[in-house]
Amino acid sequence: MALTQTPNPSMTTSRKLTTAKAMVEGISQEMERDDSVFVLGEDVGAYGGIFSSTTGLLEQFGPGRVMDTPISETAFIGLATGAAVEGMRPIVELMFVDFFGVCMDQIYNHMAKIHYESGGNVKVPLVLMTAVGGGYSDGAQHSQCLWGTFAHLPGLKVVVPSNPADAKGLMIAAIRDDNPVVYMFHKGIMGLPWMAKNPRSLGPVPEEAYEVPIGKAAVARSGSDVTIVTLSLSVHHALDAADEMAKAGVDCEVIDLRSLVPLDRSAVLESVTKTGRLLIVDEDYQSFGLSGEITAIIAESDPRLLRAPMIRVAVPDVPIPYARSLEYAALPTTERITAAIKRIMA
Amino acid sequence: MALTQTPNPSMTTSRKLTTAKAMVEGISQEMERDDSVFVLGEDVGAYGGIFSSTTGLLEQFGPGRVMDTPISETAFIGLATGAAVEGMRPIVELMFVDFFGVCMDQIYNHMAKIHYESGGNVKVPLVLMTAVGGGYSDGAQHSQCLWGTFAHLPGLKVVVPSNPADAKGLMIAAIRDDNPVVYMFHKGIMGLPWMAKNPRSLGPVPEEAYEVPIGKAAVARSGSDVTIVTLSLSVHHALDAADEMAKAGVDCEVIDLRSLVPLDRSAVLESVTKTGRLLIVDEDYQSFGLSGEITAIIAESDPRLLRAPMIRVAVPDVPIPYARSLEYAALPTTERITAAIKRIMA
Amino acid sequence: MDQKTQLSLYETMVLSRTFEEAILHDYHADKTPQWDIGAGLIPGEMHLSAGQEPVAAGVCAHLNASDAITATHRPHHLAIAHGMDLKLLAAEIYGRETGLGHGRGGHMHLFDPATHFSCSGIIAEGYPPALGQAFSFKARNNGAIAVAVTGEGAANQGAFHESLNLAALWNLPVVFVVEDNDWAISVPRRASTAVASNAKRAEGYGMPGERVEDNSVEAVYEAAGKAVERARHGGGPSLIEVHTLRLWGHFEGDAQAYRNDMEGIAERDPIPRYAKELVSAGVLSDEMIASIAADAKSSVDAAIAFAKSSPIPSGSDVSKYVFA
Amino acid sequence: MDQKTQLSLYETMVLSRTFEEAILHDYHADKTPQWDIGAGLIPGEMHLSAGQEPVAAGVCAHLNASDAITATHRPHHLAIAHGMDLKLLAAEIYGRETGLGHGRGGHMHLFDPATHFSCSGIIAEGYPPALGQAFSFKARNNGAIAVAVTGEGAANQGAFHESLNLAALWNLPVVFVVEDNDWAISVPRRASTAVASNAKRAEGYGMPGERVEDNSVEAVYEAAGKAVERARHGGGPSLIEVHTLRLWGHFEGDAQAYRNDMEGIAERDPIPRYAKELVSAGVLSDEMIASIAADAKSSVDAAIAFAKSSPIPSGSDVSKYVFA
Ligand SMILES: Cc1ncc(C[n+]2csc(CCOP(=O)(O)OP(=O)(O)O)c2C)c(N)n1
Ligand SMILES: Cc1ncc(C[n+]2csc(CCOP(=O)(O)OP(=O)(O)O)c2C)c(N)n1
Ligand SMILES: [Mg+2]
Ligand SMILES: [Mg+2]
Repeated sequence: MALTQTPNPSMTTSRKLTTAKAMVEGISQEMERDDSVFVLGEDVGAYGGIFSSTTGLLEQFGPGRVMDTPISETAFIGLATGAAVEGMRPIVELMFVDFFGVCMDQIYNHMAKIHYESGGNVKVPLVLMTAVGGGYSDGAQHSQCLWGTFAHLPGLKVVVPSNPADAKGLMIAAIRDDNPVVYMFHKGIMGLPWMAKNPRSLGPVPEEAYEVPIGKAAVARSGSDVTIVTLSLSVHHALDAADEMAKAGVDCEVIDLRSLVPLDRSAVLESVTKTGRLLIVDEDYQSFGLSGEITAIIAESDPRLLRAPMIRVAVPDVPIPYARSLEYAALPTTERITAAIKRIMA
Repeated sequence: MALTQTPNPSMTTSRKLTTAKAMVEGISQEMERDDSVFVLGEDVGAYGGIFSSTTGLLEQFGPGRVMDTPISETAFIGLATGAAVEGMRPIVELMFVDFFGVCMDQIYNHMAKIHYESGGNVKVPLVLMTAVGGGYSDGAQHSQCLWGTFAHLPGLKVVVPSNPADAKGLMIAAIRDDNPVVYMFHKGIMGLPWMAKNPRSLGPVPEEAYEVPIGKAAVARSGSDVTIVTLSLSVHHALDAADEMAKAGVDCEVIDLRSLVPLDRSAVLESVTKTGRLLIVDEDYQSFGLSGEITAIIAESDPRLLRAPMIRVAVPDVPIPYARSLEYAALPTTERITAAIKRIMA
Repeated sequence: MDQKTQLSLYETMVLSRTFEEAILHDYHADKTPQWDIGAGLIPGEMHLSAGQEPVAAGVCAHLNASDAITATHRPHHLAIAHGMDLKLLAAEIYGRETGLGHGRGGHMHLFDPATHFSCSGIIAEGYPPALGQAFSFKARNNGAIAVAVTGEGAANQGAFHESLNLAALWNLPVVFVVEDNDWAISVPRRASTAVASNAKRAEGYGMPGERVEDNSVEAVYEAAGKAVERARHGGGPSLIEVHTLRLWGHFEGDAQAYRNDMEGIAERDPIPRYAKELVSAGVLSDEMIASIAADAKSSVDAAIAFAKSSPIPSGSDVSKYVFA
Repeated sequence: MDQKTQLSLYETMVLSRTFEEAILHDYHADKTPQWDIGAGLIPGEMHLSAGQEPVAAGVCAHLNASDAITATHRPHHLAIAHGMDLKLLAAEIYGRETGLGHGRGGHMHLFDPATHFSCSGIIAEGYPPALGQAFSFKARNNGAIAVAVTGEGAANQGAFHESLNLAALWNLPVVFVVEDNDWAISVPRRASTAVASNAKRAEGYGMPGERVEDNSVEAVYEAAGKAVERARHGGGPSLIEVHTLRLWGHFEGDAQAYRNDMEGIAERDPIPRYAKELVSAGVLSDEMIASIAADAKSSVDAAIAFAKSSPIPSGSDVSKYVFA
């Protein structure tokens, strides 16, 4: 395997957790270690987070450190920023990333820019965690990924785990980071009992606290014919497609970006140097986003690395439709990925 | 010239207007023609628009059709959407695009999606006009372009004129369009008496009403060695750089995109097919935005069209700094463009 | 109040409840054995309004189809009370090509030009568009008004404040309605709202405000009558908050473990309560109750049959309707 | 009020005005012949606070450096009254490497950890971070409070509503200040605000509110004293609105053609007015006035000399400070 892979802590344990439980464990361990860490958001207390991202924390840490908020995202996300400015380390949940529009000013004009505008004199160490993704007919306002939007605006780190072990390690790294980190978790990998879940949403997670470094991609599958650059739930669809194509003798490499800011440009470049073929799988909108940026990595270095045209399997530029038949035509499914691999190898 | 250029209406007139006056003339002519058109926003009345985008309209049409609003962007932009749903044709100003974060939900979850969610049964014909761009030390919250952010989210057309004639024609086309159109005007091309302005912010503008079609790029300069894809104020910096490089025998083609959604992909492709070299000049943030998308056009078609690595001259991923020395290091200046042309030809 | 109005209020509530009971049934019918929110005839989040019918019936009784309503993620009662075609509504909920939005919208995104009805899944963000509808009605002087509805949780969102201020300032024909069902998902009102009544907040915009403490359709009818009258005749906006009841979960699947007000909740159901009142007032009889129920059932059955027999949208049309 | 406090209030106002007069001078000095907002020693938008010094002096007299302030696009008076180092302030305004933000911020983006001071160019959006500072003070029980300032125009922004509600709900040690200078750029208060006093709105959050009708530093001092005391001792947030005066344009270069309240504006200048009061009360003499002016001038001169002699940031450092 040509790429340096982050030592996967999941190798060292056989205990399995869902992604949701892994996230909570990471938060809980950090809250135990550091009493400046606290959690706030809508329904993060008694309910335990709509997508179980905070289950049990209220019971463990009490209402002084785990706080339900009114539905006032501007106020409570801004509150988190102000607390971080004073040295606390808030974890603030935006229930669905789709709601960013009611509070984006606090996020990108304040949280993201204070460190720069202050010439480095003021730090904003916080985690903004938020649920992303579709696939269960939640419609145009509750199914988006939007990581391209967050990654475009400077000053925010953006991490997107695809599995339980990374979810815990990236959460701990995010909490310890001195910058604002947007932590985007896909509902389909949380392992929720009430939603179809990817089988890999349950996986081995070490018990001790550990960090997965922010800014390093993982090679989820090593291969020599096609590079599939992806992240989040789509990693699993890509892996499934790769398994299928392996039967046809096509050897796919799957890069799980894990972090968009910073972006592991060299991981992409090294893989494409090897394979000469680039397929990008992105559950965010296709245009003006992640897929273009990945392409730019190659074009800025050496466009002739590509032996075939790049292909994107992304959400076409449409709002996410409600009806299942339409939604699954928009989402990057294993079928769409497999078809794209065939095209790129043709 | 290989590309089809929109017949430039400026050819047929010798009357010159600033971009601001051309915009206002377009609005005024449409308001005369169609009494469902009205204007609202902060300081659009007596003040005439902070960047003179509405000067004289209050006097001409009165306070029933030109309305100052409170500083409540969510309420008044949402009001515009509701009025459009009922068949009016509002022109609503967001004073600086940098303020999108306080009202983005109305823009991208409502204005942009209603037509789709309604299965085409409800139209939202409105123009959201907004000032973009830096260069006068207005700092991190008043100098951004952010067109990448708007273009990424489906359901909005996005137009960005670079000169007076296009400003008028795109405004009229935007008003007549049955979709929400985001109209982004750069302060540096308005021809304001109190700001350094590009000489081309004064130009010939036909007196009659006319449309510049939304979705067609213009070839601002035809050439054979390098394709420079750009828009807005940067068109002029690119033209200046091209003139300079012409002396050194390098023949640059400058594509003025004019519209990001729809994007004139074939104009880019045709030009790069001819030149084999791609330079993208973008006053928005570099990563996860316009420049990646332009690159993807080539990579999806034929990456080997590029004889040299693509180069981007964009705002590096930093908030726009205040001090002039820093700001001009971040902005895409003629000097940076010239240097990039030299590199791409090397 | 005259008996005809009383009966009509009752019928409206029954129709809404009957519809939602049918949806409730079908929603859960085929999500077993492993309950999966995305599976079945009706997938996705489902926010039912049972218990809140008095708000819809009481307000909409004063409206006609040219008046606009912007509703919330919990929109059925308002849609039905405002006269939306049940077939188009059902077909949208079932994700069919014949639905209001050709299956693109879903139950949180109902857009009906015929009744100027819309709703949104983003809390409080339905208020601003209502201002624009009201603005256009005023500009055309057509006598129509707009009703903007939101929950008590949503009343702490910035859009609420901005909208009330702008509507008051421009004297727009709007009635703002706050449905206070005590809960915003799991967060009780006292943990979200620093004041006992949102009517109090109306004063901060120089606007009349009234809180209806009883979840009674007649009380809502009275309050709404004044507010609608005021809006229709140039008196500008007002706010009505109704202390209502979320009879079921926030959405289907919500176990409501957090909820401490479930005891005796069935007795607080406003529909049987109103039936009893009308029976003792001699307005309603057991036979009438049965026939109203039967009428409702037959309308609902027809709507759902229409939905179920309608075609599923074709995936290849996914990009249709992005632009006009 | 004791004479020492009176003198100190006066001195604070004079220092702020002296600083802004110097900035005013340098701002316009080198933008000729063709006035260009982006040119000169001090480029960019410049929002001066002359006339509003009573708010800053009156409020900040109750604060110490561990208390936080979040100010607006018009921040100098508050920064100075709160004790910001004038040299660091001036150097930031002149875009120098020695400035508070090493020249990255500019006059709308002042961040001073030493005085827990910050400001923002986005109206009303300074309120929410103040809640967080107050939250951390409360969590640490360190007796500090946060003061959040905004203009009367900004009070119609959603963030205002959300912040007041959340602060009241969580009983945070915050004082909300609204500077009502009658104008939001060219929009008069009556065209932006549907109620005569924002203190009225405070009631909608169960919070004490007071409007100070007179732009008098002593009146502000009194009102702020109560509010600060309340916040410091667990009594939660309150709101103070001061009817103050924008003596100059919205920003420099604003011709103010829209303005109808310019007649006799010089007589409404609160600083000479206060001087007169103090002189007739025997607290201040002409000599003292001169010496206070001289002291202010020498501090300001030193700060501006420091700024002007400081290095300009190097363009090659543009990407420094994006991430910690
Ligand atoms: C801006 C925004 N934040 C959060 C949500 C998630 N959410 C959906 S409904 C809801 C609770 C709403 O409570 P309320 O307004 O009282 O209405 P109810 O559900 O009780 O009818 C929340 C938090 C949302 N849809 N929009
Ligand atoms: C969200 C937002 N909208 C608009 C603006 C543009 N703007 C800057 S200052 C201002 C007027 C502010 O008025 P007010 O709050 O009364 O403060 P003042 O300038 O009078 O001190 C406006 C509209 C902004 N900075 N932020
Ligand atoms: Mg509720
Ligand atoms: Mg003001």
